[in-house]
Formats: sequence, structure tokens, C-alpha cells
Amino acid sequence: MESLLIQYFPILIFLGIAIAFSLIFVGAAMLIAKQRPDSEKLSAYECGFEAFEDSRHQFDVRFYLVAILFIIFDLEIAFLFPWAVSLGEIGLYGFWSMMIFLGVLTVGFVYEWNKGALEWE
Amino acid sequence: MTIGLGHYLTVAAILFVFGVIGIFLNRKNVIIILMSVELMLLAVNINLVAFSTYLQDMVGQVFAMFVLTVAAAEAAIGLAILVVYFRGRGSIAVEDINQMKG
Amino acid sequence: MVEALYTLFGGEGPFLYFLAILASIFAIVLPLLIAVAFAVYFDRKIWAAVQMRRGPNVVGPFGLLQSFADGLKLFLKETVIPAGANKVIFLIAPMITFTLALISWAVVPFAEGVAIADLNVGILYLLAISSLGVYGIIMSGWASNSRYAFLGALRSAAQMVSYEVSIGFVLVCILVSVGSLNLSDIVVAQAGGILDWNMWVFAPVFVIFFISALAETNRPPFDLPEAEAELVAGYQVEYSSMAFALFFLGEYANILLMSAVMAILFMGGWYAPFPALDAYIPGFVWLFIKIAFMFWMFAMVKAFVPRYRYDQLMRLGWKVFLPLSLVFVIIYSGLAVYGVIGNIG
Amino acid sequence: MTGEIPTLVPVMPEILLAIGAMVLLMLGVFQGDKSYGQVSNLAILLLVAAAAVMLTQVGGERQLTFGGMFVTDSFAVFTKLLVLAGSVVAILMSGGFMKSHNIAKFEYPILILLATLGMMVMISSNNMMTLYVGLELQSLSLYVLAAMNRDRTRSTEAGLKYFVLGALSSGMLLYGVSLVYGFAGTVDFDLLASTLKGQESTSMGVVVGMVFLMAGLAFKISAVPFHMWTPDVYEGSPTPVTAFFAAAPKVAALALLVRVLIGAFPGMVQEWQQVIVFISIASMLVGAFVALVQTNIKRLMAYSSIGHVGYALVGLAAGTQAGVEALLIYIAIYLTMTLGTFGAILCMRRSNGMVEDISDLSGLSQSNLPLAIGIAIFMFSLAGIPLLAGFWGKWYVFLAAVEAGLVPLAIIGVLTSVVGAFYYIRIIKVMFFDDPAPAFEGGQGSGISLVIGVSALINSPVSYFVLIAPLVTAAGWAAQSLLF
Amino acid sequence: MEFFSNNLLSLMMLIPLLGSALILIIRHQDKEIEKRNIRQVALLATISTFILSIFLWVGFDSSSADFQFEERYNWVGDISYYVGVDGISMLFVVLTAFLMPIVILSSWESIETRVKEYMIAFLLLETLMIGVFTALDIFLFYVFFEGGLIPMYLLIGVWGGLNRIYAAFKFFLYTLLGSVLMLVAVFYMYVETGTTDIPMLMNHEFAADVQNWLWLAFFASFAVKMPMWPVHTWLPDAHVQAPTGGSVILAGVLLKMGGYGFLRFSLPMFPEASEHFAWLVFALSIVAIVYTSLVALVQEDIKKLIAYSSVAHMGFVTIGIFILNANGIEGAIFTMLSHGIVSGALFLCVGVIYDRLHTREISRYGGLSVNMKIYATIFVIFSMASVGLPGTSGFIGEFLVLNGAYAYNSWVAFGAATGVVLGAAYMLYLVRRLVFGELDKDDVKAMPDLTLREKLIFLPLLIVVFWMGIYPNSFLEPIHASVEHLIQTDFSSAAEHAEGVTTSAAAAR
Repeated sequence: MESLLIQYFPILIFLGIAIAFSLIFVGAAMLIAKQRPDSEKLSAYECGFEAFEDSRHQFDVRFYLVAILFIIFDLEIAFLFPWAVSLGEIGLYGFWSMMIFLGVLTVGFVYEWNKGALEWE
Repeated sequence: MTIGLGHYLTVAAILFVFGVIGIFLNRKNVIIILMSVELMLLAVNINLVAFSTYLQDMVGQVFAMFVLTVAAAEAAIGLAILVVYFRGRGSIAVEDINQMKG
Repeated sequence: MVEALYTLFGGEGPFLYFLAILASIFAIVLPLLIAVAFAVYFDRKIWAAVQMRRGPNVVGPFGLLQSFADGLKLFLKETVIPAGANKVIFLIAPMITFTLALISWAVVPFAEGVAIADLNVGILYLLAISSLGVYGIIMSGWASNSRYAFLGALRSAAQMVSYEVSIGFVLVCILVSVGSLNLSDIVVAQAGGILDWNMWVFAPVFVIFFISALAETNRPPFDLPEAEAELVAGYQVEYSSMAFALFFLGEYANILLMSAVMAILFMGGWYAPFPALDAYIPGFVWLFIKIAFMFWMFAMVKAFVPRYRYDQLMRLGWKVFLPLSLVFVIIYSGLAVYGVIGNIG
Repeated sequence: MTGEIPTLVPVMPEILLAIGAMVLLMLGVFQGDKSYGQVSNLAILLLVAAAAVMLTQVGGERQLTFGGMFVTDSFAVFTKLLVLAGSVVAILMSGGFMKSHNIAKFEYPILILLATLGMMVMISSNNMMTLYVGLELQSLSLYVLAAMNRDRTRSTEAGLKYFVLGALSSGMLLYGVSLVYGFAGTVDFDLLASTLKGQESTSMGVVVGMVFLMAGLAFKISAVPFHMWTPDVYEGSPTPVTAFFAAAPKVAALALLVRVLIGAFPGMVQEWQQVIVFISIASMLVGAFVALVQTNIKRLMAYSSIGHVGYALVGLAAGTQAGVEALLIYIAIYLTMTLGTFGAILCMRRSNGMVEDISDLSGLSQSNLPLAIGIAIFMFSLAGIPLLAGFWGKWYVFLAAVEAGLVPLAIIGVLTSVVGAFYYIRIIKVMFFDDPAPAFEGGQGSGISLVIGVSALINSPVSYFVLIAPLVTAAGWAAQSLLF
Repeated sequence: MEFFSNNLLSLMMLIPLLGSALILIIRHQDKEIEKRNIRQVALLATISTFILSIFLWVGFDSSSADFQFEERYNWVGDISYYVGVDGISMLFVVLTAFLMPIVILSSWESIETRVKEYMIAFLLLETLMIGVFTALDIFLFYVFFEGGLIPMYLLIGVWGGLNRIYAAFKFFLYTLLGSVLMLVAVFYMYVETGTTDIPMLMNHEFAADVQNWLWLAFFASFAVKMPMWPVHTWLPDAHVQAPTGGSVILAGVLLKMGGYGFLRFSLPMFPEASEHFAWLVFALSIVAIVYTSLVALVQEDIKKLIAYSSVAHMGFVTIGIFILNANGIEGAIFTMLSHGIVSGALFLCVGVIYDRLHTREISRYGGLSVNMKIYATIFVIFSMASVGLPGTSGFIGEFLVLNGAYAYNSWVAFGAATGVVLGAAYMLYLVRRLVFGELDKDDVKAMPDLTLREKLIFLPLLIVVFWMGIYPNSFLEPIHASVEHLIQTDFSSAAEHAEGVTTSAAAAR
């Protein structure tokens, strides 16, 4: 377990440095530049008048749909990765197992296509 | 200090408890419940992978993959039901889920 | 890379080891930031050239210092945080984008053994980090509390995740022939000259990958979310000063990263086109050339291709690329398992 | 990792269902919602075909496949046939309701198919992974089914509640599984059994894991104290879906519980028996007493099902082969009772829509005598009055409990069944003694009439002559095939 | 013929069942004709059953204590379909078959609504009652015993009086609660012995403490059914609310199941516990006799009065059973048979006037002897039989029981004897208020006397009452061998013991 983790140690450091960089950039700019906010400056970008309602309004359900579809397919990829790298060991049996899996997935894909889940009009 | 199995299990147990508490004590938003569920599954996965390494046995990791996948499907369906519910009710606050008293 | 530096420093004690890590990180971060600055410059130059304009030409010779001047200007600007915004999230969002853009580079091999962390699951790491990229965008859109930002963020996020799926499938195509998730291994598998590079055998998926990469990085013709004319720069609309600069830097760093990944996956990474040249010119130069080439492609596309409509964009992602890449996964894995390509079978 | 292709013979029914479900999905999606009827019929055909394939496995040896992850034995065949029957009936009864509520979507039969597939997999599981995958396939389909009527908030709320608590239970189950895996070192039932039997004292981790696992499964069978979702889900879901919930998944989940406890933890009877005894008593009590105050018949049936789970668990609590046999007999009979009752509930329709109050049954014996007689048979049977099939179930479970020395459990059981009898005969009272309410509309379709008729016949005293003996024999085989 | 005698009991159960099936499919456009056909089929079925029961009686070998007319088919596992009769049960079967046609006849006109269901319920009930008395498998017994609840529940609930729903519920739950405890005991016995066969269970010796528990469990069931004080309260309600036919069957047959259960199960299977708990039974019985007799005295409702008298009589029966000697037990059986006829007849009498005036309030009647002479005569006769006037059936039973009780313990005998006195009091009081006195109410004056059908109903009952009273031997004879056998095998020591007690009691006096 230890040796496995040591590989990631540089990444941890890297992460720290990257965060430090971004903090410095933003923080320094805020310190150095003159901050003179006024109400016009601080208002949201709009066509010259105040927004009528909260900007975080209901939005199209399709975005949800995309998110859900993404989860499904991304997980499928999570399955494909280990399969792909070990294809040499698991051979034809492994190959055809995954083909069945993909076949099932395709059925689902065809279903949602026909259901119009992929339409964006 | 070396990080051993016990630490992983403790973290997992804490996460799991957070998840359960999140489900039961949350009064605000159903989405939080979904997140709590994910937290529980995360705890399970930590357990599985930690045990897998400890036992030098692949089964735990394979199991974790299954859990991940199913969790995704579960989240997808949960969100879908939530969206449908929101459409009809106009709210997803936990205290508004009270059409039937049980 | 870390190990090599460690040995160079004397190879004793945790402090030196830490120093070695720091050195290797800075060896990558600093050139990267400079490269980003020039990338912006070249982007504008190429664009201008295609349109028969001169582009930036005032600051420095040929306007080479233009990007630095822009950076300084941004640095000295006031950081405006809209009154209705969630201040903390508003500021964290660009940091996330920038941070993620940087740490993706941790696994990129610049030459044989030269990477901050040559992970055995390098591709997975890349995929994971790029998935996190969505958070920066969503958070900025949400925190800004502005219509444009919100819509732009949603669109941007949807677009990124849509194309990430096909990218994933393309990666699987490569993996089945290589049999490793390690980026160095993938490069090594392409050793032996330009004809052994993946770009020939995997030409179709290379195309898919390239186009998906454009969408993934919100580059034209898929820059819908930040279309200046429509959504007034999308999720970045409320940002100014260095907060904006971080987004900008992160975006270009990501473009470069994509270029680098393509170079590694399809164009033999640090290898020269002809093995004979390997001895004369070091690997990272070759990689640099390839990255530059890919970046040039990015810039040319931006200049040439008209912008997509959003529905066209989503249709392309879900209805064309996704099934297509899925079919290619089946084809390539079939070829691999029956021993036609790759080294398994 | 071997490249050897496992024998697929034991899995044929599942494979058939899986392929069939996908083909039907394609068929449906290319034809649109108008294909509801066609898909329904084909789905029934498919389920029957799967049952037919299953019948070839009757009396066969215990067969393992997929590296011991999947087992087919008489126990599996028995319970799977019950599940298939429940699913067939659920589809059969749905047409009229679905059409009149504008939710006749072709997905409905397919979701039932998928849920059935999940149940069959979990019944046959011989490994925690198979268990989990099967359980989730079932649960996910059920969540969607509950929210099927998506224009009605009650339905979506039911789906949401079911989902949230179902997900919670899955989480608990998984946590338990992970602990068992870690402390016992395997997730294979046979290996678990042999490992745990060999140990002198079981590790605390395994015990805790097993308790979590049981808690998760208790959710699925809606046993007290994990029953909170049941009334709401039963009430909110579209009635045919509720009928399905009360029948097939319950059978499957109980079978799964048996499979896990007997198959994987036979060496820990001491530990799990206490838990089962507790939840059994609690379920019987809650099922009996809370049902007393219900006015909605679907809610009443929810509490009734909770109570019946309690009775079925009495058999499991015995922890003996006779106990499992009793449980199997119980759930087989329970299946017919509950399906028949829901068939009758589906007939409760007036011109302004479905009605669900017990008071709506008022004077039914005068407006629709056959239906009233049918319901009366189901109610008496549910109450466990002798002469009707329900009594046999109770007879065998309590017998098993007494045999195992759990006399107090049996006494509590019979006492709660008296309390339960009170609300069942209250329904009969409403139907036979009260002044008639407006008659129900007819024309619910021949499917429902068939279901009610056949279930009533099965539950009527006729069963005493023709049905019980073979059922007991079959349950005996099934119980025997679990390696005690 | 061979087949006939081999399957006699099954046939007796099957015929009513077939009758009800036939009724189920009777359809006619004219509702009146349909009803007539239904009634006729029901009558035919019950009469055929009765005829078969005569064959049973005739064919019964009185000298043997064994089970006769046995039939046995393997059923499920260890459970078998096993029926047969011995001296204890045979006459109950005959009683059932005898009362049924009378009940059907009595409901000929009084039941107008839902005739079909009514008749089906009754025929089913008959099957079940015969089943209870003949079952020799404890599971089978339980099924019949409990199954009888369903038709009876419906009979009370659908065709009963104003307060029928409450009564039906009370009836159902009381009896169910009692008998589920028996169920647990049955489980235990099965588990311990591995059989559900009643004769084999009789031979099995249970440990003493186990016996006590099992005895209590069975007692819970039979005491409710009997009914014994204090769990008798369902009976007055059920009686009052049930239709006449229902009351007759309830009093005539269903109440006997408790006593029969004691004789069939408690005594032979748990002899030691029976001795051990005899004091409890006596105490409860004496309280029942005294208390319910007093309650009966103040009743305003005829049916309620008779119902309470039933409780008192049953107290008598339980005393008879638990004094554990031949006189007592035979007397108890005889009392049950007699009470079955007499109380049934009394309920029918109530039914007659109820059909005319639609009230059961005693004060609404009076002076019936003036305008309904035949009715008055019959009513007086049955009342006297209930009181136990020598020459009627009631006397023999009471005499035997008192005799036995006196041999056992004079205090018990004294308690039981008060019942006789009080019984006479309330019955005579009833007769005086109902039959004699001024005929001053116009609607009562308008009541016609018995119709031919009603006379036909009462005739056989009258004959039997006098037959039993004058020549009891024809009834005692078949009982005797079985009772002797019961005493011999299980209570020989107890009998001696009882002798001893008697002598010492006598000496003390």
C-alpha cells in the first residue's frame, strides 16, 4: 500500500503548488489593484435594467438528461478501461463478454435515441 | 505512523455514518439525500478496496466496480424520479413530501 | 524525472527528495505558463493571418510580448465581484479551473521517464482530472448569479460531458492495442518511426478525438457557451482581473494539454519520425514540435470553421460521435483480440 | 481468470428473459406507445416460456455456474416459478387500469420483465455480487414502476420515497457485505458457509456485517422496523404496480433472505435467529395493530403485507429445514391471496375513477356478489381461518416454530393473527352487512376476472383436496435443496 | 353396500356440500321460483343426510368402545383425512343431522332476502359440524372447528337483528382467540408425538407439566365455545342477533362442540391435568350456573333469557364432564343432547312468535294460551323439558349429573343443584309472562296459531323429547361403552380416588 501511494506524492505537492499559484494570482491582484466598487459596477450583466427574477431559475430538463446519460456512459468507460488493458489475458471469452455488455448498452442507446432523449430542439 | 487497514475502515465508517445521518436529519432538499446515499456507497467502496488490498484478493475491487456502476444507475433513476416529482409538485423540499402520511 | 533529479541532488534524505519534486514541478509549470502566453499570441497571429490581418504587433518585436502586456493589465485591474454573487464560490471557481489545468500535466511524459509522476494509470488520471473541470465552470456560472453566466455554464458543462464520452471510447481503442494505462507505455508502443505511430491505424478515431478535443476545450467551432455575440462570453461574463486571467490561462493550458495528449496517443510522443533522428534531437523537442503542430491545427480550425448551433453540437456529440466511437471500440478490440493489431492476441 | 466459457444451462431462463426484454424494448420503441397491448402479450408469453424452461429444471441436481456465483436448485426453481407467476398476473391485470389512466406505456411490461429478471438472479445468487446485482436490477425497475404515473404527484412521491429508502437500504446492505467480505475473506456463499462453520467464535466484524446485511434485506421485504416506506408506496403507486409489489418482489426478497442466511451463514444461526425473531414479532404486531385504523384499502394491504412477512419469517426464525419449507408454503399461498385481493381492488372503479376506501366496498354483496364472495375468500384466507388456504401457511410456520422450540413466538403469532382477523372481517362486514354504495363499473377486462377467479379457487376449500399436497411436497424438495 | 357403509361419514359430509354447489348454480328468471327451488334442494339435502345418520345409528355397534365407520386417506405429510365415530361422538352427528332439516324448514318463510346465500351457508355449516364430530385427525378437527366460524359469522351478520354486526364481530373474535391457543397446543403435540392422529394422541402420555399447559390451551378454546363464565358474553349477543335458524344451530350444535372437545381431547389426552384443574372448572361452572341463572331472571328479551339459560345448562355439562365418573360424563352427554333438542325447540318457539310480531320483548306478549293453544302447549312442554321435569329429556341428564356429582363431592353437587332450582324459577317466570296472563294487546290477539309447516317442525322435536325422557336407554346405550373405556383407561385411579373422597365426605357428615 505504501509504495503505491508514494507515486502520488509528487502529484499532491503539485496540487499544493497549483493552488498556491492561483491563490497568489488572485490575492495579489486584489491587493495591488485599487478596489473601488460601486453599485453599477457590482450589478449583474444585463441589458440595461435590473433582472426581474432570480437568475437561478428553472432550466431545461435536457441538461439533466445529458448529465444522466453521461453518468451511464462514463461508467461504461470505467468498465472498458480495465477490460481493455487486460484483454490480452482474458482473451476471446473476455472479448465476447464485453461485446454482450456493449450489445445491451446499445439496446439502451437505441431506446433513448428513439425516445427522443438525444433531440435538442 | 503508517496508514493501515484500521484507518481506512474508520474513515469509511465515519463517511457511512455521515451518509445515514444526512438522510435522516436533512430537512431541506432531496438532492442532499441523493448525495448522502452516494456518500454511503463511497464508504462501502473504501471498505471494499481496503479489504481487497489487505486480503490480496481482487474480488473486493471487482465488487467496487459493480457498486460504482449500480450507484450511477441508481443516481440516474433517482434524479429522473426527482425531476418528475418536481414537475408535479413544484418543490423538492423534504418537508413537502407529505402527500401521504405514514 | 523526480527520481533522476533526486539522484542528481545526492539521493539522501526526505528533504532532498522533496526538493527534487519541487524542482521537477517548477521545471514543468514555468515553461508551461510561458508557453501558454505564447500560445495565445500565436493563436491571434494565425487567426489574423488567415483573415489577412496583421494581428498583435505593437508590444515587443512582432508583438511577441503582447500576452505579457495583457497579463499585466489584467493584474492591475480591479477584481469586481458582483453584489449578488456567492463571493467564495465565485473566487474559487477560476482557481479550480486553473489548478486542474496545471496538475493534469503531472502525468505527461516529456521524454522517456521524464514525467512528474509516471503513473501506471496515467490515462485514468487524465480522464479524472478533466472530468473535474466541469466543476469550475458550473461553480462560476452558479456563483455569478447572472443569466448569461448561468446559461453559459450549463451549456458548457453539457457540452464537455457530451464529448468526454467519445473521448473515453477513443482512449479505449488505443488501450486495447497497447494493453497499458501508462502514457509512457503507450508512447513506447509506437516506437519505430512515423509509420508505427497510432495516427495511421487509428486515423478515424484520431479525427474523432481531435474534434472532441475541440469541443471539450470549448474551442471554435464549438465555442457556443462563451460565444461573445450570443452569451457574452458565457460563464466568464462577470469575471475580471486575475480571476478572468485564471480562466483564460486554464483554458489555453487545457488546449495545450489536449495537443500533448494527442501527440502522445497518436503521434508517437517524444519519438522522432525517423528513429535515426532520435539520437540527435532530444525527445522533448519532438514532443514540443508535435504539440505545436496540434495547436496550429486548433488555431486553423478556429480561423476556418464557422460556429455550430448548439443543437447541432449536441447532435454531433450524441448521435454521431458516440455511436461511431462505440463501433470503433468494437472494431479495434476485435482486431486486437484476433491479433491483427497491437501486441496482444 | 480463465477463458473457459461457463455452462449456460442453469441460466437459460434468465438469458431468455434478458434477451426477450431487450427485443421487446426495441419492438416497443420502434412502434411507440400503441404497442402496449402487443408488448404486454409478448411479455406474458416470454414469462411463460421462461417458466416452461424452468420446469425442465424441476427435480434436477444443484447446479453451479459462473464460477459458483450462480446456483440453480429446487429452491430456486420453486421460488422463481412463484415470482414468474406473480409477474404474469401483474401484467395480466394491468391493461384496463393502465389504459384508463393514460399510462399504457410499453415500458411497463418491460420494466416488469426486468424486475423479474432481477428477482430471478437474486434468488439464484450464490455470491454477494450476484445478490447485489440482481437486487439492484429489481429495485431500480421497481422505483420506476412506482413512479409510473408521472402526472400524479402521489405516484411520483411514492417513487421518490421508495427510491430514497431503497437506496438507503442498499447502502446498508452493501456496508454489511463489505464487512463480511473483509472479515471472512470471501463473498461466495459456499465458501462463507464453510469458513464460518469451521471457526470456533465468529469475528465481531462478520456479525456486524451480517446484521447490516439483514437490515438491508429487511427493507426489501418491508419487515419492521424497516417498513416505513411500504404504506406510502403501496398507496401512491398505480394499483397494478402495487399488486406487483405485494407479490413477486416480496417472494423474491424473502427467498433471498433465506438463501443468504441458510446458504451463507448456517454456522451463525444463533446470531441471526434472534434478529429474525425480533423483526418477525415486530412485523406481526405492527401489521396487526396499525392496520386496524386504516381506511384506504391499499394502505391496509400494505400493513397486511407487513404482517404476513412477519408470519413468513416465523418459519425462517426456526432456522430448520421444516421452517424454510413452511416459509415457502406460506409465501406461495400469500402470493395467491394478495394477487387476488389486488385484482379485486382493481375492480373498484366508478364513473369518476378508481376508489380506494374500504367504505367504498359497502354492500358489495348486493351489487356484485361474485366479487364480494371472492374478496371474502381472500380476506378469510389472509386472516388464516381454517378451510381456506391461508390457514395452511400459518399452520406450517407455527408448527415449524414450535418444533424449533420457539413456542412464545408461535403464541405471539397466533394472537396477532386474531387481531389481524379483526380488520379482515371488518372488510367482509362492510361488504356483506352494510348498506350498498353505488355499484362499481364493470368491464375491467377478462384478465382480472380470471385472476380473481383462479386465486379465489386456489384459496377456497377446494385447495384442500387438490393443491396442498403437491405444494407441500414441492416446498419440501425446495427446502431440502438448500444444504442444511 | 360395502362402499356405502365404508364411506358413510364422508357421504354425510358430501351431501350438504353437493347441495350447496347445486344451489349455487340454480338460476331462474322468476325469483320466487328460484327461491322455492333453492329451499327444496336444501331440505332434500338435509333430509338425505338425516336418513344417512339413521343408518349410522343403526349400524353402530354399541358394545364396542372402538372407533367405527373409520375412513382414512393419506393427505399431506403426516396429516391424513381420518374420520370415524365412537359412542361419544355418534349421537352428536345424529343430533346435527336431525336438527338441520328442522332449521331449514323453520327458515322457509322467515328468510326472504338472499335465500341462496343463506341456504349455502347452512349446508356448509352442516358439513363442518359433522366434520367436527367425526374428525379423528387433530388437524382435520381444527379445520372443521374453526371453519364453522365463517358461515356462522355470515349468518349472524347478514340475516341477524339490528345489532348484528357487533354480535357477529364479538362471536368471531372470541371464538377465534380461544381456538388459536389450541392451535399452538396442537403444534406442540404434533411436534412431540409426530402424529396428528387422535387415537394415537390419546394413547400418548404427556409429561405432567406439559399436560397442564396443553390442557389450559385447549380449555381456552373449548371454554369460549362452550361457553363458560366469564367468556360467555358473546353468546347472548350472538343468540339475540342471529336469525332463528342460526340460533337453533348455535344452541343445538355449536355449543356442544366445546363439551365434545373436552371429552375428546382434554380428558383422554391430559387426564392428570384434567384432575388437576377440575376445581377450576367446577368453580367457573358453579359461578356460571348461579350467576347466569340470576341474570336470566331479569331478562326482558326472550332470546336473551334462553341464551343465558344455555350458559347455565352448559355449566351443568362441564361439571358433569369433570367429575370424571361414568354417571357424570354420561349425564353430561345426555344433557348436551337434550339441550340441543330443547333449546333448539325453544328458539324455534321464539321464532314463531317473532315472525308474527317482530319483537322479542317479553312484555309485548302475554296470554298466548288463549289464542294460540297449540303453541302454548308446545312451549310449556319444552320449557318443562328445559327445567328438567321427569319424563322429559332434561330430567335424565340432570339426574345423572347430580348423581355423579354427589358421588364426587357434595358441595359440587349442591352448586349444581341450585342451577336446577334457579332454572325452574326463570323458566316458569318466562312461561307465566308469555303464555299465561291477560291477553290484552290487540296485535297479540291477532296472532294466528301454528301453521301446518310449523306443527310439522315441532312434531319430531316433541317426539324426541319424550323419547329421551321416557326411554333414555336407547341413547345411553351407545354412549356407555365408550365412556366406560374412557374412565377405565384414564381415570381408573381417579375414580377410586373419587370414591374415597365421597366416603370421607360422607364420614365427615
